Amino acid sequence: MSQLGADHHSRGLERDPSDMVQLLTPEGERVEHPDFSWHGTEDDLRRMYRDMVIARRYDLEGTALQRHGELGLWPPLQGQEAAQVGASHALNDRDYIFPTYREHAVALHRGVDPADMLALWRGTTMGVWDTKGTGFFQYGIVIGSQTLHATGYAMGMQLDGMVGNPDPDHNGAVLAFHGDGASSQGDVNEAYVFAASYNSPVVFFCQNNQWAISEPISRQTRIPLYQRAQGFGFPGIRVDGNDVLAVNAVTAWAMERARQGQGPAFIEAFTYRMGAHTTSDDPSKYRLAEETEHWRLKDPIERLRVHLTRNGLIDDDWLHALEQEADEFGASVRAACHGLTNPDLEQIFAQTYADITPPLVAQRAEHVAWVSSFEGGK
Amino acid sequence: MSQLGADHHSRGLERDPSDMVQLLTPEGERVEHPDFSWHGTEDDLRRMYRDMVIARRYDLEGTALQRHGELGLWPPLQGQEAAQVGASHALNDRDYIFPTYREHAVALHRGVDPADMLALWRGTTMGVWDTKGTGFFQYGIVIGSQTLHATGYAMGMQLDGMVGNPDPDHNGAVLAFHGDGASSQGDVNEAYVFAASYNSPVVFFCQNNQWAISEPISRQTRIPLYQRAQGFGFPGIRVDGNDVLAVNAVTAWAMERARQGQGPAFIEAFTYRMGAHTTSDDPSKYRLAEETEHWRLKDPIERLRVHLTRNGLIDDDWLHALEQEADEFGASVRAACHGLTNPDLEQIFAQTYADITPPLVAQRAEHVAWVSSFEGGK
Amino acid sequence: MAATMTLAKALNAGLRRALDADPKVLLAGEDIGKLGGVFRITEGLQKDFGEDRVIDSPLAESGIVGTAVGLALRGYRPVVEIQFDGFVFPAFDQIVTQVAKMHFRTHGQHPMPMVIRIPYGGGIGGIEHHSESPEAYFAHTPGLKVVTPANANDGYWMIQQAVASNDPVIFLEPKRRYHQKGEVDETSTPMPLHQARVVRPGRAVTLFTYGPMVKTCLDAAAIAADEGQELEVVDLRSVSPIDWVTVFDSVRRTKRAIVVHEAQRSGGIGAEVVARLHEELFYVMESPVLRVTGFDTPYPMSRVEEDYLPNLDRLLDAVDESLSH
Amino acid sequence: MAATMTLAKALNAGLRRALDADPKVLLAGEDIGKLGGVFRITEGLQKDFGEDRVIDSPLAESGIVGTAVGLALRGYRPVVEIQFDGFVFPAFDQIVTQVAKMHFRTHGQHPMPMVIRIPYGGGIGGIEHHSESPEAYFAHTPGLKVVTPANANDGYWMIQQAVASNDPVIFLEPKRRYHQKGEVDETSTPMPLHQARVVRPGRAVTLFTYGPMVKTCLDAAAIAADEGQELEVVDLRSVSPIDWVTVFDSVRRTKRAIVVHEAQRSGGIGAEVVARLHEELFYVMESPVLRVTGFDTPYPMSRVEEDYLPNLDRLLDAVDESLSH
Ligand SMILES: Cc1ncc(C[n+]2csc(CCOP(=O)(O)OP(=O)(O)O)c2C)c(N)n1
Ligand SMILES: Cc1ncc(C[n+]2csc(CCOP(=O)(O)OP(=O)(O)O)c2C)c(N)n1
Ligand SMILES: [Mg+2]
Ligand SMILES: [Mg+2]
Repeated sequence: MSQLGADHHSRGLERDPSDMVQLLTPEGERVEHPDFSWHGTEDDLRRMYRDMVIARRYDLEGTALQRHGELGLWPPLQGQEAAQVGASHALNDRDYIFPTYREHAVALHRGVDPADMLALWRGTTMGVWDTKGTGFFQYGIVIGSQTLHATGYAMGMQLDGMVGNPDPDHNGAVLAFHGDGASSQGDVNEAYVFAASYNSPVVFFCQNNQWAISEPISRQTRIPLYQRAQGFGFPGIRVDGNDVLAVNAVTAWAMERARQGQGPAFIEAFTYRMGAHTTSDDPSKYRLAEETEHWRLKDPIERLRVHLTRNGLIDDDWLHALEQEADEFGASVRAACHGLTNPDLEQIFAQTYADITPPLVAQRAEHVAWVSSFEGGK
Repeated sequence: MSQLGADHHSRGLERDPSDMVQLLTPEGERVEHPDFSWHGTEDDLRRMYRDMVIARRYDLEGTALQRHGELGLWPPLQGQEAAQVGASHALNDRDYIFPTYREHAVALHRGVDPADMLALWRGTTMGVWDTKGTGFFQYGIVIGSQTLHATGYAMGMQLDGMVGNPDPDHNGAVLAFHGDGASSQGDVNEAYVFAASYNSPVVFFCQNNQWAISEPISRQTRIPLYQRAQGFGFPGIRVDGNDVLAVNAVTAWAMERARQGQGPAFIEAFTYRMGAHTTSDDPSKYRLAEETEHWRLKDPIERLRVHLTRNGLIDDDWLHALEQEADEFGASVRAACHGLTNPDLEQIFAQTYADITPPLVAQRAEHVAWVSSFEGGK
Repeated sequence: MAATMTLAKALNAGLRRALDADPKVLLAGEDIGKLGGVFRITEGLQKDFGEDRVIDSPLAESGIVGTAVGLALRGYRPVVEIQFDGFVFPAFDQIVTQVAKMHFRTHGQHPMPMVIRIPYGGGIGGIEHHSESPEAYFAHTPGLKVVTPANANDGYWMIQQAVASNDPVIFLEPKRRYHQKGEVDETSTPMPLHQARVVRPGRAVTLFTYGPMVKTCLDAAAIAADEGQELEVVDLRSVSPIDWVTVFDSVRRTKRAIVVHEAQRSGGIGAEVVARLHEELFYVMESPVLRVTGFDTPYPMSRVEEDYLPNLDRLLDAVDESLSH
Repeated sequence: MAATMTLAKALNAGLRRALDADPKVLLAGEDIGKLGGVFRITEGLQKDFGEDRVIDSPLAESGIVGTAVGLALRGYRPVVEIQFDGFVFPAFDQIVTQVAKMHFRTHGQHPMPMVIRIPYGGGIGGIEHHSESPEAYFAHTPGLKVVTPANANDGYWMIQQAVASNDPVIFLEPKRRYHQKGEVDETSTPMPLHQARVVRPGRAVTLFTYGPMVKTCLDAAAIAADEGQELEVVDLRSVSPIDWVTVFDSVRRTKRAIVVHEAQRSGGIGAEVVARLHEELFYVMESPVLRVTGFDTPYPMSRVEEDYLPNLDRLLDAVDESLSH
């Protein structure tokens, strides 16, 4: 028998918890919640559906490109489309996002060039894109570190007077993504401390996809994660992460209170990583197919499709057109990937500092001379 | 007006909270609490009183020795005697303590040689004492790091089968001290995560003395600190840290559940640092004398003295004898300090590794040769 | 008894033997249990030794190392895994202020028999933080010892010696050589952990290197041999302490040296090797010691890493330069 | 306009001017507000600039630096204080993996105009973690710049230059020299931040040093002068990048050199200086460069620190040794 609390697998962490906000059941039925309602238009519904479908396609392309050796690595988002699209659709132009490495759907929705993201996984860039135009910051690889950046950025927005203005068009807030595993990191907990201490406009959006690579959520926590927040003095709420409506409603609420100066909040989007952690991972080593099957029945796209179809909001033509669009998008993604050009080592010297140092200038010169010694046909 | 939540001074952090366990009022009156009672003997009461008096004396000597240039620094404990003595008296021989730098009262009670502690502050040793015999580990200077050591040590006790045995004499647990300021550190929050994940027998004992050097508790948290624990999945409880009975009862409860295998707990001992942060500090720069005066009325020693006297458990003779003892102890502390001998640089080479490395042997030889070149009358 | 296996398998076998030999040995880290670690170095060990000896940790490196300090204080010999080089930094404080200093702080009362395993180095097409060489940070930290095996046999033995060490050992595993096969002799007596090895004797120039670059240097030496230059290749194996006896001996013979590592140049292990050679063999060396290393930039995007890392061309060029003096 | 003031006051005045000059400049750290920092470097600044520009931080160094990254991304120029050298390590991850790399990661899109102020070095009778010299860790980290003033005038100007730098600057303050007075010329144009200065010209041997050891080296040079030896003392001021032009120029003249620092020797700044001198001036130097430094042990208990730190005796001995070749 294990001494180290190895019963952790069977902790009070239910697979199907009831204490989460849900507005659309896995069967595609609209339900009400006492505290949260969703007020969007039919167009909004279709747009969110479309964004989920496109995100899934992007993800499939990413995985395929990796399998074909075009990318070094790809972290799939499958299963988490509703969490990401629902959250992203709750943002305004003055909001900013600090992602992990898996928020491809948010990136696309914010207008990040898909090719720029592929460049990161292909290794032709460090992962640079238009952060200013999109409000979507660089992917963060060191688990949790981006939550502090997000909090600091939110502090900056406070200092800039972007919080609590009577005119909502002057307000903004920050959405900080992190995973369930990340909740164990010191940095993430320090981010909670700072955000609470300065009452900063930052919403921590935790996609609890049940796994941190091979470790189940029960290794990180023995109670539902959303309860972490109250110990730091701000609200934590759990939402069905496969329900795009509920995610959208809860995120909209949390972001709005942040913008109005009511401080941070924490959202646990209860979802599931359907695929591998990354293309390097083999989940069959550590989890049962049965679990994945269980979650397949809660698919975020399917449930919205059923809802939309059943209510006559979309029809086969519309779906067909979307499939066309996704196919074209997929083709464009593949083309963009193939169009990525290899960088030159020379650029890394100037890339290191805003003002390059003399020793680095010398190293660059040495390198350039060496390269041209070859070109000179040495 | 400050944007960064600078109203933090006026947060719901009362100076005299009601949600804390109290068994002895500031006026020395015994009161009951629905969940906690104290079952010690009269002797226990006298012993705790004595230990508080001796600790305060030790502290005064430390401060005086520093003022006289005998010590480089001294961190006073005045005001926190009940928190420390009450906690220490709840421990058994198989329990272990990981302190900060201020738990002089615990150290004395566990049998740490006062001179060994002075040696740290004098700079004649790194602060080494009989950790095995006393169960009292080294002082920790890097804020919060010891909480992880404590948790790891507790994991080791689990692995050693020292938890949850039917025979209580085979069980033990760890008491990890940290301050209110420390609660912001990543390491401390990671310690909570690990302790919860492994259900380890460690009790986090936070002396909330209201200040982290010049920063008030409201800079670290906007809700009472004891509530932090529940977000990690284990109980947090607030106790009047100037009430030795309550501290003792609550600590005994928490340690016993840990020993029995019920996992970690968190205790916030609500107290006050009457003196400076250390002898290098000047609290008049950042806090009002009025505040200190308010707390003086809650003095932990005085309230127990009133209680003991009023109930005829001690009399003037007893008090006088104790004063004698304290005087003698004080004299012995001073003598011990003067008796500390300066180390020799040579020892640091062997002190670095269990197996010294050849380059370090060479550096030592170089140093020794250099020293003897002087002695040789160079 | 000798067998051919990859470095990865050799490390696995070495860990297995260490777990077998001493019940106080524990492994801890992220994903080391069922998954066997992202590089499968601990594969099968949790199954055989149980969840209390091969412990999956919460995702927090400071926590992993910090609790290992506590376990070591309790008499255990923890072997912790850091998943990738770039993720050792959250644990840096515990390593530098606690692990490295506990023996010193306690005047020897509490040694820290801990091993911190870190897959390191580039050449695997990784994304940021997955290809770094942080050895110089640790080598500059008194109280730590830092070693790195370059082949399967060393992997097998050095991990056991590191576990047996009463001092904390940073154990750097050259991840791009995990799949390189070699003979493992499970019965012979291994050489001491902190001793350097002349892996190829030669008289023209000595290449000092370690970890992933040992193979590259040997390849370079093979090519140079075809051109009639006999390079000596010394695998330092331990970068703290460095076995200066072997280093100086070699240069006393060759009188020329090149230090090779992947890490950025300034303040790297190469600097210390050059400095010591300069100090000790000032009148012996016939040309300046050269450094062939990564550049003083962050580790770059993978599509340029082959140019960033020391490669055969750069090495052979340096040999020419060294000999040209 | 010149005034005599301590290094501490000069830093305070420099910070004040930086806050005045640019509303985007912010200070953050533990106890820097009402208390003015444990060394009073920020004294009075919160009173004058408010709680939103001189920000008391929760007790968490990683949080301080990590939120400063976010503030810098937002367009601010944060100047953070680490209370003592030994407490920078909890922030090491954010410094090395985030601050140092943001410009690189974003291909220049997001520079990191951040200053991390750290009182460092020994000689103050401190307890553990209060006397360390961590500069080599940072100098080995591409993306960071590392400077250290040795006198009041440099303190006044260098802190302003560091704040104005678009690259992250580790700003090391020699805490035992805080109370050393000097002339501060508030109007002259300062020399560039990363340039070394010949603080005392001489022809016999060059002493390369920085921070707290500049005074010690100057004292040694004064004594040596009495004995007829003209030592040159070079204050590096910037240990990353190092101003090699000034370094090499000096040794081209003196042909002999000693590097002096408090930090442990192996892998320290001295190693890099020796290595570069060896590489560049192999045929020029007349005797091996010597290193006078702390020993390769943790910083010891204060009662032996005067023997641990380079002192006049050790310096003058090294001068003799250098000249004896
Ligand atoms: C500091 C750090 N440690 C380890 C890793 C390796 N790693 C990458 S992703 C991951 C698991 C993250 O799990 P979670 O936070 O739940 O996010 P998810 O991958 O499930 O989206 C780990 C351990 C890392 N990137 N950074
Ligand atoms: C990592 C770290 N940062 C900063 C310090 C400097 N420091 C020493 S004590 C202290 C305040 C601690 O406050 P708290 O945790 O409340 O404990 P208290 O001193 O009140 O007992 C600080 C900031 C330190 N020792 N370690
Ligand atoms: Mg996850
Ligand atoms: Mg406190």
